[in-house]
Amino acid sequence: MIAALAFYVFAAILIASAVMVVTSRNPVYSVLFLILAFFNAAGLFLLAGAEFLAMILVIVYVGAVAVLFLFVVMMLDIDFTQLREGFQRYAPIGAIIGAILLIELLMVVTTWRFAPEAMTLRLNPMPAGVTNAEALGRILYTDYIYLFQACGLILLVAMIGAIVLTLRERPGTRRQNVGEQIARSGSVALRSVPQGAGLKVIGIERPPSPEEAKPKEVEYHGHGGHH
Amino acid sequence: MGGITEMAVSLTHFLTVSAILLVLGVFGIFLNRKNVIVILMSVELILLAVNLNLVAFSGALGDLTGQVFTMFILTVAAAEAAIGLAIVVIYFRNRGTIEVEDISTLKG
Amino acid sequence: MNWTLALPELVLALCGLAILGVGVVQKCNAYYACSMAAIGAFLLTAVLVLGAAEGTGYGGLVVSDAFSRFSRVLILIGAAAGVTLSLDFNAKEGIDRFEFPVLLVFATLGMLIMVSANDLMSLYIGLELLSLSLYVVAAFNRDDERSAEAGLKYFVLGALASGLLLYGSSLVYGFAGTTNFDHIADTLSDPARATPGVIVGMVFVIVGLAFKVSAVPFHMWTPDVYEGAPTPVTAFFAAAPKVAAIALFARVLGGPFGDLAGQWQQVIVVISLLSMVLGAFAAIGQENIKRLMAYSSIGHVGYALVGLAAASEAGLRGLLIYMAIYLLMNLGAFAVLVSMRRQGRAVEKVSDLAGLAKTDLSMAVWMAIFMFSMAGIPPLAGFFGKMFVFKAAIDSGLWTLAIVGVLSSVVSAFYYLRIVKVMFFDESAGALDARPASSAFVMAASGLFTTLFFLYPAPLVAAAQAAVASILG
Amino acid sequence: MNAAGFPLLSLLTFLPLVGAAFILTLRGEDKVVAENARWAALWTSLIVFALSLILWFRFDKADAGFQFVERLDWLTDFGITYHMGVDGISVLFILLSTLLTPICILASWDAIQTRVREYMVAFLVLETMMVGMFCALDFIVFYVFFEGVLIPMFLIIGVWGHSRRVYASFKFFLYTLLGSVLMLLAILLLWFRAGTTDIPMLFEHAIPPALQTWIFLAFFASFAVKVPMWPFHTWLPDAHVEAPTAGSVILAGVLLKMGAYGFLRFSLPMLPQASVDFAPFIYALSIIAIVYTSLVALAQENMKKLIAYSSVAHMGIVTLGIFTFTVQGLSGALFTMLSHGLVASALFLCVGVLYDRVHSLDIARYGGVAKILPAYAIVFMFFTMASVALPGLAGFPGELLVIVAAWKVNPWIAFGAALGMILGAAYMLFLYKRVAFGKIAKQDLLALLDLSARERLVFAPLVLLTLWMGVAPQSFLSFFEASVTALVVRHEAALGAARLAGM
Amino acid sequence: MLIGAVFFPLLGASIAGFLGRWIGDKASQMTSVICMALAAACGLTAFYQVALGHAPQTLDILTFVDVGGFEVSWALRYDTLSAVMVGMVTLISTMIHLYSVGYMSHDPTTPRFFAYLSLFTFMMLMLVTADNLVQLFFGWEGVGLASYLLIGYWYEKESACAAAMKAFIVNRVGDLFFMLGLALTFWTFGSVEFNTIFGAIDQHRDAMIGGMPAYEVICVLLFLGACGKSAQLGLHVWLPDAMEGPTPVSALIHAATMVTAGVFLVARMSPIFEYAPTALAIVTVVGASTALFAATIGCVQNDIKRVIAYSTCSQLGYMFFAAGVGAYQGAIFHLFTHAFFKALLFLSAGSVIHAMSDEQDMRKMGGIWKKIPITYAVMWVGSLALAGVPFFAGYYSKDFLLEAAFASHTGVGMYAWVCGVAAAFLTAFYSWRVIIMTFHGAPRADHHTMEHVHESPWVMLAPLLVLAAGAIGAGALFAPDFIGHHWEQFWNGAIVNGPHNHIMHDAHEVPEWVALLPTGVALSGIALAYIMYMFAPSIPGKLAATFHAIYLFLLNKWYFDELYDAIFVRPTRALARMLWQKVDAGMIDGVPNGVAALAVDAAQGAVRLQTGRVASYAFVMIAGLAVFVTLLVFGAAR
Repeated sequence: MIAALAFYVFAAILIASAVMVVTSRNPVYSVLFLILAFFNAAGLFLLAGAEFLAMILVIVYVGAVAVLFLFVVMMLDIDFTQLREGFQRYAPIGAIIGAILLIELLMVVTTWRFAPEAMTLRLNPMPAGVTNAEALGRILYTDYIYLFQACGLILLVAMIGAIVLTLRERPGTRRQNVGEQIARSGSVALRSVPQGAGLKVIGIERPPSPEEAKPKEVEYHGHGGHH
Repeated sequence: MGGITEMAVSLTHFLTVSAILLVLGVFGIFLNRKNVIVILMSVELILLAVNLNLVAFSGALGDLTGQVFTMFILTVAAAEAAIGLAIVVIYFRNRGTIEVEDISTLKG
Repeated sequence: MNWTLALPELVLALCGLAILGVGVVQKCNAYYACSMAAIGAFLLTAVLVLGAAEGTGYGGLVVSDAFSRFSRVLILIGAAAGVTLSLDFNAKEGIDRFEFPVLLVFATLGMLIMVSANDLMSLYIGLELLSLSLYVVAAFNRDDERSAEAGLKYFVLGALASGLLLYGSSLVYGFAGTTNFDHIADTLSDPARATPGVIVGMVFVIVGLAFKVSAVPFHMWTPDVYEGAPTPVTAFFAAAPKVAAIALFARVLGGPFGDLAGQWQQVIVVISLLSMVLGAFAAIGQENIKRLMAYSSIGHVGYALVGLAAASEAGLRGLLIYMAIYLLMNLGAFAVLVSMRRQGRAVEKVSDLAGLAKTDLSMAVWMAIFMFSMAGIPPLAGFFGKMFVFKAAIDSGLWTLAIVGVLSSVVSAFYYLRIVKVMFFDESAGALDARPASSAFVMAASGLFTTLFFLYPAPLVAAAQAAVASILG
Repeated sequence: MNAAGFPLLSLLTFLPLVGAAFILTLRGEDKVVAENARWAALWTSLIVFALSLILWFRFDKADAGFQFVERLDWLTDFGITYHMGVDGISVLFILLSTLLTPICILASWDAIQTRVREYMVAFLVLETMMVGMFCALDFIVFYVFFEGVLIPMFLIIGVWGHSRRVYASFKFFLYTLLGSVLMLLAILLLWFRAGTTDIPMLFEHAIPPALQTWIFLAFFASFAVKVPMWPFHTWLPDAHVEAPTAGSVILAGVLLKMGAYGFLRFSLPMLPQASVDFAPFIYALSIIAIVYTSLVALAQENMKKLIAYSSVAHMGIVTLGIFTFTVQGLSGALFTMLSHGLVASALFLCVGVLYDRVHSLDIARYGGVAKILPAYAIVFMFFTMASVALPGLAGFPGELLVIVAAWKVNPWIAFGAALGMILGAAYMLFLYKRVAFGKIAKQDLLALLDLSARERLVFAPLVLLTLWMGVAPQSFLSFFEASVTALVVRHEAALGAARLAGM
Repeated sequence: MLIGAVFFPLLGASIAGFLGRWIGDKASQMTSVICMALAAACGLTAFYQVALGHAPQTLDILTFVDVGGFEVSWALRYDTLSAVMVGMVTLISTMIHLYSVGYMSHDPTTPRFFAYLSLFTFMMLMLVTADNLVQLFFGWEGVGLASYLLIGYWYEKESACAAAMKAFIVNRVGDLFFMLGLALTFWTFGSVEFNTIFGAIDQHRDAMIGGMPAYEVICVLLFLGACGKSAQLGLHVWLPDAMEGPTPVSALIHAATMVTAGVFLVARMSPIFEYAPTALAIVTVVGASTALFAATIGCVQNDIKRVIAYSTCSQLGYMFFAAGVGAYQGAIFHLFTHAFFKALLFLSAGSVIHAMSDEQDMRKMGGIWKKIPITYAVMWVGSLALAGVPFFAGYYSKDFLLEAAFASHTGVGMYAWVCGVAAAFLTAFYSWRVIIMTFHGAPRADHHTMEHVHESPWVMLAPLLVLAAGAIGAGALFAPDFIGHHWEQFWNGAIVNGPHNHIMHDAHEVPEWVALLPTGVALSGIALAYIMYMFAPSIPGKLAATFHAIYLFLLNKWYFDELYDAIFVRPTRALARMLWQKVDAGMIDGVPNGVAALAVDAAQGAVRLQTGRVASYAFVMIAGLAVFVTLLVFGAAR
């Protein structure tokens, strides 16, 4: 009973905040409502018995994705007062189509039936007496290692993509160049000089002439369109 | 249905919520005239609907596959969000706007 | 667990990582080297694919069979050609960054995973690996407004489409209790048991895949993205991913949903009809040749789907043959597009080709061959593709499709002819710059294939036949 | 292997491609390349012609079946083989194609000065397609050649044509493509039903009458456009007017025959019932074609357009003859196809002679040409007369046979066909009068030169053949006889069988 | 020899035509004349051997067509009928060739002329020696071609070209029916070879076509063909215009030979005609009407050649009605004599024209008989023969025709007889009108022309004299053979009279007055001409003024040209233009052009959805999804 009550609460808030995500004028509000929606969805996950996922949802989504959204919204310096109000011209017909879709989906889901063999065909029946996290962990790194690795590649691609698209090197940006540091020659090394000896003793130390060692271009190829 | 794990709340409820979320997400994509980031958030809502579905089924079937699937989806969704936002950023750099109506120079 | 079943994918992934590593540590511009390495990786993978064992592995996630072999080889050829075409173009446009080949390698890896998927999850992961890479490369020319817009549109719609695909997958999972294709097929072996739920799920999956193959009405992104993305990216889009998506389409509908043919056939017939008709008409008024090719590719997908709609062995065979031919001639056509450059600037208007026959005859001849082939004029290869799919449609009694198909192919001949006309009949609009060797190579290779295919079509047909037998058998 | 001892038909078909490939390898200064391309093309086509003469001598006229047969694996698993062969119906058209190609190349010797290399390649490719089409004994192979013609022809009209060439070439291409794709569907259906596309095997395959109707209509769509029959003829005048002279020659000489050949080769033997059912319809269209286009020709002000319309009228005679289902009618139709191939080609060459000198196709631009170009006037008169089917020249025997056969069907149809005799005389003589007779009104015409040696060389074979065909048509008709008789017998047998089945 | 008669002219034509430019004018003239003379020698020998020696034979040369029972050969058939024609044609043609050497001496392209002339002769010979209908048709069309070329010989003259075209096209109208007749003959008899046809006459007598007896239809169709070639009423319009050609051409083609081909055809097909009574009646009526009709026009024409042309037309009418009543032999006999005197008349007219510096209008002649006495004399001879004055050639033949018509005792026969007698009167009248207007009275030409009037050279006069001899003697000489007591031996079955046909006998049994009447009317015609033109030259003018309408009607040739122009030529041209510009360019071409325009519109419509807005793209996708879901959910609910 309590579970049912909790379900209705979570579900109601989830849907309400989803509506707000879509309709809020200010994108910052949208993001915040999205976060609220995630929290409630995590609640629903819990009710469905997926504790680990509920946790992940909060950590990954609220902690990372939503914050990323917020970050971008803030960064993009949008003039919120200029944002257009309302919906597309074809909103009424769009709404009708959406409504039809919803009704059909509801017809489908409310008369849900599993295939007779569904139980026998389950790939990974929930093992008894094991926590959700452990159960997931057991199969994720074994049965699903292939896809798990592929997911890693997806994240890699996302990383490459994000970098390749957004990273810009402006002239004057200083960054550490490990290779150059390691490959430095003795001429630029620190050495201890007698105290108080002054220029008279060691003379003016100059960097090696360009012929000997051209200072490396700091530019990182490809990332540095100077536009 | 015999053999299906009993849940506190019936499967149908979950599925209904998920369907509503899906349609809301869809509305968010094609009805709003505001900025693109809202569209990205609508996509997140759709994925959330999917996850909810999978988790609900997983619970009802007593099968972990749905949850594993959900995990992958969560991962991918995060990656997708990152790339989406990156594209939005470069678009904004180029055009100085991310209003939905303005993203229409390519047409015809 | 027979991990060698995924050997080509593993090797390609490792190659991708290696190239990435090399690119990162390399001081000077590693673009060229990485690209060549990527091509090498593709070819190596292709060899491995040809020698790959058959069977199902990784707990049923992956299947290696004649079908996946056929598709994977095509994909790898397309990908290799795509990278080849980008060599010169990217350098001249200033987007010659080593991430480009790396992303294409990962995209290709995604495709390989996709077409050898035997599980909704592998399907999804492969698809996303492909999609995410493609989102990025579409926007790769990040300082170009159009490229950015293309990326953004592709991303938004692509995300929506994969959302729908996932929703469908979740419903299917919910119905069958499994995501494995073979098991799904078992549960659906009696179509009468299919509940509305699983059918709706299937429709959602179809929609998600139809988006990837850009079939009407899920094609809307195609013209804009083709036009906005850098030309080699467009070439890549039009080649390998299209083949992969179509192959996946065939695998999903022919495999797990094979017994629901009566249901999905209706959908495929409709989208195939719409695609053929729209592809034929919408391209007529186009001035931008990339946009024109986008509509043309929509039309071609329509023809290919005729084979799918036939829902028969002959149909799937026709589909595979069609896609193989489409891939090769399309690469050739894009090789021409990539080479369109006047005084150092890339040009992409149809009128920029004017008088090409006077200034660069062989390019004009190749292009004309591709255009005639796409129009389906024998003895060029394109005709045989059409012949096989229409044959399948007729075998299945799909007269509407066949008649609309041939009529729309006549309409589409109009704009293909227009390109030939511009090149051969019109006065020169000034010479284009010399062709880079890379595109000349792709042009000649696919031109020769297109022209000479009719001499010995049997191997391709036999391979397609074997591939089809493996998913239907 | 066959009567020639070597794959003659394949050689005939693909040898021009070898020549084309050779021409493509020519490099050097434009002028030199052009000259070499001309000679290479001429020699290639002459060698092909010489080879094709083997057919004339070694063809067994008494054998109604296919001869010089070649068969190679192609898509054998799917019922398609590379199957070539000729029978009495097709053999002379191969000769016609191989004869007209060198003539066309000669006729374009000076007229084509731009992109000579490409032009010659296009012509040689065209020759391959034409010869291959007449040799093909597999429906798909046939279709490949049948459609393949479009590509070189499109380029010939479009690149080397006159002012409205774009419109004309597009119209030509799309019109004929539209018809052909429908035929393709019918071919695929036959393939599906019979499991093969081998033509001799398809002859044996009985098709239910209801289906015959649809297949016939699909074939009709293709062949009627190609023939062209009224009212699908309007692409032809445009294509002719805009094409360069040699293009018109090939178009009139060979390409128009492809449609009629299709009717003969496919519609009649494969669809006997539908052919009979549709015969009245074909008669009507043929008669309309004869009378209507003759009338339209009468009103023309452009020489090529006039001759183009006359071609439509002549092809009306051909279709009429084919659908009489009599030996006379079929032979007459075949003979008319051959003679029209020569005569119409020659007439276009005649027009080309004037065009090369004055660069106008306007009839009103000329007048009194006979005074300045006497030799030309004789040749022109000769072919004018051949075109109006004067007995003793090539046009007559075919027309006679068709009218005789048509009478058997219905005297009024014969009357309609014969009306073409009057109208044909009217428009051709009217043309001749306006061009060659009268006073020389335009002073610049006075400077024209009479036929050059090359032009005489072009006309000579045509004149001789036209006379030969007119005086001794039996030497050509004898080629048809066995095949045509077999065709008619088989047609009647099929009808009889269908009638029995109906009872 | 039999071959030579036919092919020597072809040789001459080829040499003159193709080599004329190399060997020169003189040589080509000589060659063709010599070839013609050789042909004449052969021809006359053939006539002697075949006709007089009763030795018919057939020479097969080459198979022309042999398709499914339709067998035709090139063959030379020499029976009496052919031999008569061959002899006559070669002889007259030779004369005319010879005459032309003089007449055309000032022409710059004589080789061409001689080539045409010889070609014509060859074609005519092919026609008369044909062994089957197809070969006959070959000659039939061939003479048409040659006629076309010769009428249009002076192609720079607009009127000559028009006349040539008119001749060809009107002839083609006849040929159309010939062709159809040929087709029906084949389907009736299974052959177009004369021997086969004639041998099978009895077997197919009951054959019907379209509810009509096949023989009747065949005969009517062939007769319609003959009408075209022989310028019978309705299809005569080309003949007067054909006078645009050089005069020797008129003499050869439009008087002596080609125009008589129709009569020859009827005679040749007599075995069938004999069993087609209705067709014969039609032949009679048309022939008789033409005879009278053309004679009426001949009375008022002013162009000397046109008068003779109408006279030809009229005489052809005589021949046809004779054939129509069954007296084919008489028709051929008149054809034979007519050839001599009509060629003579034309050539004399040519001589006059030559003398008058190419003037053809009789109103501008007169008073020259003393200057060109020989021409004057032969003109008299020709006219006397034409008028049927006793003992001249025409007397025998024409009298016989009228007697035969009278003797047939049928309605149409009597009609023919009445028309024939009336026409005989008019013939005599206009013949002397010509003589008087041309040679007598005060000179009406200008001074300059009159000074140049001179007798023609010997090369022109010699043929005149030969023909004059024929015009005088041919009748008396051959009448016994052709129509007299020996006719059956002479014709030797070349012309068939049915068992019911006794006309050849009956014609000799007519009352005395019938036999004398033609001579009477001829003499009164001559007398009237003398009265009106010699003694009271004011009468014609007054008559013309009084009966102005009739005069104009006759002068304008019964308005046939105008009528045809109004019902055939103009509507055809208007229709042609309409079909081209409205139907072809408008409607038929409108379809593809319209489809193309529609396609372009559709193209614009198709990209309208492509607004560039992401949201609308998504909307389309979702709409599509909704449609498919609906489709399948309700589809699955089935």
